[in-house]
Amino acid sequence: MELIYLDNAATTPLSSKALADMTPYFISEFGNASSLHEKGRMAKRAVEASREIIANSIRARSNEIYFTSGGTESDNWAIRGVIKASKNNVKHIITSAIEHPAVLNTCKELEKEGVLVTYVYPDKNGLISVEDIKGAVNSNTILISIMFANNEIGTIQPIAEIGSFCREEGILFHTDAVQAMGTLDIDVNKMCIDLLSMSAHKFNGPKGIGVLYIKTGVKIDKFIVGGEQERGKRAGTLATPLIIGMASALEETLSNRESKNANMILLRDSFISDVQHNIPYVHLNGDKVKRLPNNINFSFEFIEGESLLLKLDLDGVAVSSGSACASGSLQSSHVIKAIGVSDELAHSTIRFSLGNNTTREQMNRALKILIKNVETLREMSPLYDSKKKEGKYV
Amino acid sequence: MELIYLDNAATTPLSSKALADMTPYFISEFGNASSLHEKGRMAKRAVEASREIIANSIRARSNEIYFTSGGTESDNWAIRGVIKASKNNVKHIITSAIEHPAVLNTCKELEKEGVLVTYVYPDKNGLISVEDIKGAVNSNTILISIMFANNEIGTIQPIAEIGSFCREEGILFHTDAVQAMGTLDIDVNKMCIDLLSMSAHKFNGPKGIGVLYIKTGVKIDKFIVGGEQERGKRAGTLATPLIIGMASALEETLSNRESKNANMILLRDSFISDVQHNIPYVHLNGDKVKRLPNNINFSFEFIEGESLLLKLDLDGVAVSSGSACASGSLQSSHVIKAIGVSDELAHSTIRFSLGNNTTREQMNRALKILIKNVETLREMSPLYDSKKKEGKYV
Amino acid sequence: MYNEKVIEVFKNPKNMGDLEGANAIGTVGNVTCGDIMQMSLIIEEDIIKDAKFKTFGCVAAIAASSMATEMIIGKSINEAMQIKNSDVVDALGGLPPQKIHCSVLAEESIHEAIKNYKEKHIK
Amino acid sequence: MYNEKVIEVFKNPKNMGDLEGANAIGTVGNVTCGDIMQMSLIIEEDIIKDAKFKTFGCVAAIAASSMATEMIIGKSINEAMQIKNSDVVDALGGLPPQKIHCSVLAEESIHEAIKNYKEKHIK
Ligand SMILES: Cc1ncc(COP(=O)(O)O)c(C=O)c1O
Ligand SMILES: Cc1ncc(COP(=O)(O)O)c(C=O)c1O
Repeated sequence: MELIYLDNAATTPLSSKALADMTPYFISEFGNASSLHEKGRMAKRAVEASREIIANSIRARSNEIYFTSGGTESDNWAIRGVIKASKNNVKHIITSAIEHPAVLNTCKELEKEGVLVTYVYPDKNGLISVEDIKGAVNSNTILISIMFANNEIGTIQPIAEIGSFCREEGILFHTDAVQAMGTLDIDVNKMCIDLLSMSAHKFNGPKGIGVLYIKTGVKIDKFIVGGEQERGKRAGTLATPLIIGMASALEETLSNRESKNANMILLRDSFISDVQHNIPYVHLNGDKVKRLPNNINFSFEFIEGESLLLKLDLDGVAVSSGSACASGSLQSSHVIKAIGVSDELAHSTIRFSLGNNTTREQMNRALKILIKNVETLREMSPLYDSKKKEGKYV
Repeated sequence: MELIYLDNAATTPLSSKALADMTPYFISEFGNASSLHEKGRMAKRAVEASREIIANSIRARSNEIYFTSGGTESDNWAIRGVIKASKNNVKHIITSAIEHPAVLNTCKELEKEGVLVTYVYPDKNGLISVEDIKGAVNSNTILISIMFANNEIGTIQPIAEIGSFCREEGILFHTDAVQAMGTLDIDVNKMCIDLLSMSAHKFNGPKGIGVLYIKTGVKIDKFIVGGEQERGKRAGTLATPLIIGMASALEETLSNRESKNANMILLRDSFISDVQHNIPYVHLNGDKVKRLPNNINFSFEFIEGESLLLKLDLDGVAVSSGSACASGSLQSSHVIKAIGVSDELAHSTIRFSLGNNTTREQMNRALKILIKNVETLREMSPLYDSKKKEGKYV
Repeated sequence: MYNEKVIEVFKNPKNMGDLEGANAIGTVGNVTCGDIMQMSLIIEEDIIKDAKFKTFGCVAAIAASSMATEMIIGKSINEAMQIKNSDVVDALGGLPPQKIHCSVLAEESIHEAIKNYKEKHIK
Repeated sequence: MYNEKVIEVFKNPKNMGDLEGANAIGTVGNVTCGDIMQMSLIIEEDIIKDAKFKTFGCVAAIAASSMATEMIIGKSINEAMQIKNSDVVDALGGLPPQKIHCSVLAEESIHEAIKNYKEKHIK
């Protein structure tokens, strides 16, 4: 039975072109990009070519691109680095309640160290209002960090508006674009973005490599110190093959972005309406329109998400409940709770995230498997029982 | 002309077995190890099997192994994490003057933040004396960080003695074993090591992955925060293929460690004596006996190291001057200066670092090429000129 | 995270559903935590003749419910009262630390059902 | 870090060595910084007829020395005095920022040699 992988927001398979591009750099062109000899210079040239591809993809300059170990490090560095570099006595950050834990937990750590943080809440569709951000600003606000698009419910935020507000106010603006890279159009200049995080494995690049874009002139402290790599800003031997794989995958993804997006949106929207027509007591989470092309997120009443996830998995459909990162914890998703979903429903949430190669046939099969398993688990659920006794479900 | 690569202390080619072991995890078994579905659990199992191999190699337990992005991050985390976790008012670290910049620059950052640091100096062979460390301890000493073996001059430190002293005193002991892993025998229990850094690309593993060993019970703060990966201690999606490659390379390297070491020591020592017999005005840096099997480090009077490096490179021999990390800076090596070499000679230093597959034939060719280029550059040097006029050189 | 035994039990849970003629019902847990377990028993002369469960909950909760019913059928209520959550965990070959509380729910639902029985029958 | 032009000049430096009959010698730099540059010239009627260098230094220092000798041969000493370090950098197609000082040494060594000549000959 062929696996239907609908967990592309958690991670994606490496592009085979990217792997082919990386492969020579593992064994034959393995030099350290900091080495002065030809083996090293070869690696360096490949790194710089990759840096340029990545810079172009967000209309940045090459020397504004810093390689990190992934989205999490980029988020940690962006926020901690800006706060540490600031000379203010009182330091205030504005972020949202639905950020990835990489942002939220960095903010929470900083709160322990005396930094003030405002967590702006989204509306019921997961949208952050620019007015709410404006309302939270005070004279100590140094940094605003709002994700480009949410990893759980796919809601896309008004980044350009937040950016231009920040620029006017002279406040630094960081956006976690880990989920947006590859599908959404990003222009750091037009959108007035000062810092941007990305992670290669979310767009068919390798795991273990990411980027922090830092606009020229932004004052930010180092996070990982040591050697002089990355113009003295991020130490550690460069992972040349991963960098090359990241650029290669990004280039490939962007090459036919529009048509891939159109296809995913089509599949996404028909799956959503199919679920709504075939399964009672379901709730779509996130905004219908301002939504990542590949994101579908439903709460299924009377069912606990993890059980549904495992049932689907046993039938060959890979999905996620909450976010993969939060898995292993007992708490229901902070994102789902922040958009006002009840505790009960929050536990009943499943994310389906499409990939570039997801087909209609796969989505149709996934739908059938979903319907069957929702039914099975509801039969098992004492909550569904009481609902039936109330005579509300026919 | 086949390249003679004698810069294995900077980085090594990936083992082809490791690449073969990694490959399936890029495209087919690409799951996120945090995902609950089978694709994720598959990745998780592979990660845990790798963790066990790595743990065994230093006689640690699996749950004491934390994956990082490399040696630099491990060093940063170890030192910063222990300092941050300490409740002491005054915090004191003891380290050596010849640590890698990943350790030294972390200590320098911490000094700015009010932490006290003592930098113990080595003797002229690069050996740190346990007595000196004992002498530097005071009631506020929280952490002692001494590298297992030096990356530039190869000197191996008395780790077991320092460890047992630390254990007696109740001081935490960190060792940067980045250069030692793969060649030296490491037993974290016998040697009383609390924290140990490694980096895969130094032992024919992939770049972009490392480990911090943290002994059970050691109080250490998180460094990169976010999701719940690595038992909540190090956030970020695990780079499964890199982890597998790291374990595979380590296993391979350790499988016939003794015989490979014996071979490297033979080649090392005959190269050293050949150089000393064939080239006047040379100085071996580092200890003759307590030395990494693969390290050779010479200062060549009257010649600047970078020029010699490039000359050798043009003739197909890849070496390093100072450390690759320091390259791009004008300063001569802090290690060479710390062992009391004059500024002039410090600029004249070249490191030859052998690999598992280095052959005698390669070393012989390298010697010839070295002799020729030392001669050429000396002819170019006004310093050599004056020496000749003084009639000291025949 | 789960071992194969747990997955197996989850995949093919035993004794799931409503129990016709049940004379002892215990329901524990709450929706906020995401787990509700309902245990229905038929007890005759202090012996548990049959048991069925219904559970809203995670994989561990469902597996623990199923395992618990299997462990108590045929036992006296006194014996059933002796069953600890750790016995359920052991029977499942272990549970992840953060899922141990599911086995506690299984223990509690048995206690709750037996209490319910005693309240009704042993006065 | 170095461009191909720099590497090429370093590989085959022009005018390296001692200059028989030199009547102008300038030496600049110091061993602490790791660069010493010695410029020897034959000056006739204020024209630089020949020039040779000797350098203890990095790739950039050697390439800059070689390039500088090529740039001054045939020039008057006044013209040679006009040559800026940036001209040497340009002729080399650029140098890494931290190596610019090597081109400064080249400029200085020319100035030093001409000064030496003037001291001896133009009194
Ligand atoms: C929005 C967002 N930010 C950050 C991250 C962290 O990225 P990584 O796991 O590559 O560190 C993720 C994915 O896990 C994400 O979805
Ligand atoms: C002794 C030592 N420590 C730390 C490092 C840093 O390792 P990495 O470059 O993998 O971060 C290196 C190598 O560069 C090293 O030789």
